[in-house]
Amino acid sequence: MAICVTLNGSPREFPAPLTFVELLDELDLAGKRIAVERNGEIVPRSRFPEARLMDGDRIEVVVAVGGG
Amino acid sequence: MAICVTLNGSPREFPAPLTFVELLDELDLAGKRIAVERNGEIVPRSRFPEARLMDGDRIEVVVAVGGG
Amino acid sequence: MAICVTLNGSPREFPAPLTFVELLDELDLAGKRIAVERNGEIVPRSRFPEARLMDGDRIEVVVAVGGG
Amino acid sequence: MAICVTLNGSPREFPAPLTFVELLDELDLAGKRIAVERNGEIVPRSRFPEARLMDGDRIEVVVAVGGG
Amino acid sequence: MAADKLLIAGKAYDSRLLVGTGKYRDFDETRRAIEASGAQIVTVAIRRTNIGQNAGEPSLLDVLPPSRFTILPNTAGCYNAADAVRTLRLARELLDGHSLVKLEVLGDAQSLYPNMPETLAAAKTLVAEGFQVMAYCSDDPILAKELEELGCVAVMPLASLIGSGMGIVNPWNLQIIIDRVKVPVLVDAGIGTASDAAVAMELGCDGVLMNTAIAKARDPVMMAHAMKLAVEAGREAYRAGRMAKKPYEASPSSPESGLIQKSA
Amino acid sequence: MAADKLLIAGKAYDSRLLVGTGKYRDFDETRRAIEASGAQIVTVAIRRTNIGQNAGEPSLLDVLPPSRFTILPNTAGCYNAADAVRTLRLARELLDGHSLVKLEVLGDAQSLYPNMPETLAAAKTLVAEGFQVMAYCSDDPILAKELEELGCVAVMPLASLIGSGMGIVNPWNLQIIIDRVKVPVLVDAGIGTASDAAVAMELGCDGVLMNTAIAKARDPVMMAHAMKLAVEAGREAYRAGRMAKKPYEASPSSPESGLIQKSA
Amino acid sequence: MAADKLLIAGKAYDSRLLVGTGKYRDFDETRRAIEASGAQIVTVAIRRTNIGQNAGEPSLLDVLPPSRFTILPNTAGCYNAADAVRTLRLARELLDGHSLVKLEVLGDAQSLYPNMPETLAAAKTLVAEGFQVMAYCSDDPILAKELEELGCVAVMPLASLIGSGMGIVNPWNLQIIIDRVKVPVLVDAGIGTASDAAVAMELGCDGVLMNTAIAKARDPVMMAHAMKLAVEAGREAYRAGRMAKKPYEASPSSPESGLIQKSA
Amino acid sequence: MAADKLLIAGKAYDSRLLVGTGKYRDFDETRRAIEASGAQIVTVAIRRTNIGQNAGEPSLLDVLPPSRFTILPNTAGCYNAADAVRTLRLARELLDGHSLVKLEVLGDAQSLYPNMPETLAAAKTLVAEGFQVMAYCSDDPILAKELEELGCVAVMPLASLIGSGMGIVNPWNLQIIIDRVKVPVLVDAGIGTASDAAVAMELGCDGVLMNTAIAKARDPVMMAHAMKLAVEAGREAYRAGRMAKKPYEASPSSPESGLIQKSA
Repeated sequence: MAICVTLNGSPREFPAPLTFVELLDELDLAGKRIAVERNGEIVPRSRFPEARLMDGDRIEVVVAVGGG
Repeated sequence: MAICVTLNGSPREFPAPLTFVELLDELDLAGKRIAVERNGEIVPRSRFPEARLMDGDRIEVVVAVGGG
Repeated sequence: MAICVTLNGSPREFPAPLTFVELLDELDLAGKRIAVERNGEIVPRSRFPEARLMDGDRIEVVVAVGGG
Repeated sequence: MAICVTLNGSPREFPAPLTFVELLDELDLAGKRIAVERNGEIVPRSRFPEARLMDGDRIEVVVAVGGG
Repeated sequence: MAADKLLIAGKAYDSRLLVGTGKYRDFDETRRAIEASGAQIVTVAIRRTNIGQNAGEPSLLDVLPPSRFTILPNTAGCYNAADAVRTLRLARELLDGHSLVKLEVLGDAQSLYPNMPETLAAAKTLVAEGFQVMAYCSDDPILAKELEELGCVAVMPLASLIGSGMGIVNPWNLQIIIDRVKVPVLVDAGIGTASDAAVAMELGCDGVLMNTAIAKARDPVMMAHAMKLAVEAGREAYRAGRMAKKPYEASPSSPESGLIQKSA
Repeated sequence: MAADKLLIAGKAYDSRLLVGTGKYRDFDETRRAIEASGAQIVTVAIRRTNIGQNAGEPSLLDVLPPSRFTILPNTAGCYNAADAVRTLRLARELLDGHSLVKLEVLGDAQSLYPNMPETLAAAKTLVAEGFQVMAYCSDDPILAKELEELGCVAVMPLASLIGSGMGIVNPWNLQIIIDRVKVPVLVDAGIGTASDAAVAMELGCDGVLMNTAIAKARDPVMMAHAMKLAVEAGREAYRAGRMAKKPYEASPSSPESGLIQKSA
Repeated sequence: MAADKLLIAGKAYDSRLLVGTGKYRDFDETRRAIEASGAQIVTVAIRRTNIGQNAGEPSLLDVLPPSRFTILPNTAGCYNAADAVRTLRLARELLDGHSLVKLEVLGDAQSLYPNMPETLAAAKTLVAEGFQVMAYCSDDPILAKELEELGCVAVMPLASLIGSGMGIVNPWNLQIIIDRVKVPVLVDAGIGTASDAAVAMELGCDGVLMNTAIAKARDPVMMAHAMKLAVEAGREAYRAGRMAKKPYEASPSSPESGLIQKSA
Repeated sequence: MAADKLLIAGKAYDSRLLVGTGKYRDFDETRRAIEASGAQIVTVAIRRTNIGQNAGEPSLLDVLPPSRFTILPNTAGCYNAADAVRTLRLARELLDGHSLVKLEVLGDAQSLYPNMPETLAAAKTLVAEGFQVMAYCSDDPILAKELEELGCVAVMPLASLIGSGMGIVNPWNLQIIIDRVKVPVLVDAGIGTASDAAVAMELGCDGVLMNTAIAKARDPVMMAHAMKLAVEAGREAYRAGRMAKKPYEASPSSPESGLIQKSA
């Protein structure tokens, strides 16, 4: 069954619950140096394979950018 | 019976409990512009006539001095 | 006979030689607080009545103006 | 016959007129990097061999020293 | 210019110079200097009476009667909020309920730099107890604004360290504070001579508070009068709107910009 | 302080502020500003009359009568000694033999910086002709002293470029001049606002001369009064003797020196 | 001078210049400028990925590999402690547990002045969570000391407002901080040109952090190298011990004190 | 940056730092400091030999051979044109016809301020005799230009009094000189520490000459190297083009102008 999450502030639908590994593939972010937060909590990279997004999750995916 | 109080940091004995009016007379401060604190609490001037010092009281008598 | 002088940098003709008193009348400067130079030399006010402009004179008539 | 000169501000006697080469030997300045002035005029190094000190000469012998 | 009054807690003052009463040779010099300064608000400290001593001698408030001056008790010497609050409660009692006070919580005895967290805490308590708080503070624009939001009736950033006489060290922060804070902004501490006071007023400060610059001048009474004139001069210059600065601009390509107009 | 007069060429003046008369909107503003300044000595320029024009209209000296003000003719616009001398001869005739003048020989029209060799040459000639010369000059202490030795009755070093309003750029040179020159030292040019004038006086200058800072303020009349107060404030502060500056000294080993006395 | 290293959280660095990575035209300019600066510690910001965009393009950390540089994630854009803490938790995860971070909690978007109470609160939480906190702060000596006491590994007071290029506005406060705080003191924000960096180091700062002064110079790469030299120059001058200043002292009575020794 | 050479009288130099050789403990310290400075041009004084003394000991030019350094004889100690000219004629003879010299005519022994009229007179004579004159001068822009017109190959205005270490007191005058004079402008005298040298170069000076700042530092050799770096840093910063200063603008009505861009 489909789930809807808030990804970096925007609503996003997925046909079915998916793992974070699957999410990153979906987003072309596989292998990139990123960090993920779910509902205000860090999601350790080690948990990407089995941890699954739930309907209603607020997800943040961040990267390092130029700044001072 | 005699009481002992701490007056502006120094111990002080009185032969008997006395009112703040009597205290100020004793200290030559009658009519001076001062303020009194007993055990951390302000003693309003209006209460000087009847309020009495108790044994062990910590009394502060302050005045305005030059300062910036 | 007519004379031509340079007055404050501009050529000026007069039908006949005239005194500085006459010059100042001509210029509406009579009684004004001014000073006059002829060919680089001061013309004292005392000499205005009799001193006469000569053909070719370079005359400067100055006044005090706002300045710092 | 003896001559007396003023050397760097001090009087100095020599038994006989001498060349500047002889003077510098006398002063242990042979081969040093110095310059000589006689009575306000430069004495070129090329003239040291034959030029002779005269009685009454004011001689300056200078060197380079530390300065800013 | 009669209209140009200093408004603090709803009360209008003609003088924008506030002075301290410490460090004078004697009460007579204090009185003469303060009169020469034209100050209407004078700060005083609160201290224990010297029990059994100089009972007969005059006290500061005999020399500076509250009937003539607005007495502004301070908390000089307090290093935490509790001591400051306790001191000002005594001051209010001493002054028959007078509630305008100068809050000053210091960080350490060497620099006398304010301890801002304690100052904020004390301000909160004092405002709740009905005091009208004028707060001595650092030149931190964010915290000055916070003092205003807590209900202080004036913020008083330092120009430089208390008693240093170093003048206005950081005009930029003062300018931000003046730009953002709606209650009066008075420079407190650091003024060393008359021009320092004028500079503070030209920045747009509403007033200046000082003590050492007057008391420790060779001639305190004359310096007090100099300060009176300097504060008025700086205030009028601020209101009159100074000419624009025209630094020489090295720019052969744009002679116009390089041109300095002459004064005659 | 009635005793504290400015003495120039043997004449005493109560005001230490000298002002120019240029750059005002009209004669009325000129008059009101100069009255607000309290100045007793005012500088004027000498120019050709506009032949056949505005014959009827009032002239500057009707507004500023020599009977009330000491008129100080200047040589603004002159770039060599000859022009300056010629201009002042005309000025003396214009002012019935009045011999107190402001010598000003400029180096170029962009910077208006003084041409000192020409200034020295003109001063020599003018003094020989009996003029009492107040000389606008650079802040070169050696040349300021030379102007005094040539017989000038006052030296007037710039604070910064004419009309720049940049204030006192180099107080050190001014201090050397003040220390060495016996005739009055007046800061001329560069003052931008009241505090600048106060700083000049605190350095020990005998007076200040300005024009643009007043005429080009948003409100010239109010600024004129601010300048009056600032010059008085700076003078009194100088006479009163300021407190010593006590910069914080980072020195744990000598806590005494590091100690900043508190003002209460 | 090989011995003169910068020690932060137990790690030694040869370079005392830390640089930001923002405001460059592109990653290539970023890389070239940072290499020219010789910086070993570079700050980066943490932002949301642009979902579905430029998937292929290189990322900042490809250009500045953590293997070569100590990456210092910052909390730029955070206005409260909670956001700052959350941002740095993400940063630590992003950088494989790397715990050295730059804490920066701003007071408002116009001045970018630090919010010190929030900065103190965030520092407390972060230290408890094992972060090694380098804290951007105001030049308040009392609060800088408090940051050290909370366990920050470095305090980084501003020289002037972020991006202003105004240089060292208040050297006195910086000096007090340097004198009292034992952890490294780095000036962060306000540097505008090379001499500003040299001045900071001459005051005794342990290092300097900058971004705009390099990125917004006409030639960022050349300016980056200028900053490298300036920080080294200022550090060596501090260690070498500058000559005493000898201002001219106007004092005929004491010629000795007035004497200026000549250099030859 | 190999292209960025200092050109004086047609000869190119890599180093823009010129140093004096006075005030060192001994010749060894002199040599080590000058090597650390990287200077290629070193100034020396001309003095009478000590007749009959230390005949054997080495001389300054043994330590600083003309084969390795460009020796710049100066006229330190001369108070009039005649003495200066006579001194340099001796110097030229001493240095086998070497004609590059530093002209320095002092006004008095207390301030060591230049005597400009005598300096101009000496320059005229020396140029006529074929000397290549680098002239120490005041910061008077008109007279600096006159020195160029007389044929000097470089003008060297003071930053502040010789030996004072007060740094750049009047950057405005220096800027005018740099803007107008085509021959190299070197700041000579007044530099106190590395940042002063960087500031001078950032103004656009072509070089800096100093002695006391190095010789009287606690560690002259380290300071000499600091100065080398500072001059290079300042030069590169000048060439790189600094960011614009953005002072906080108090202007609620125009938030744009008030906005300070953040560095991240």
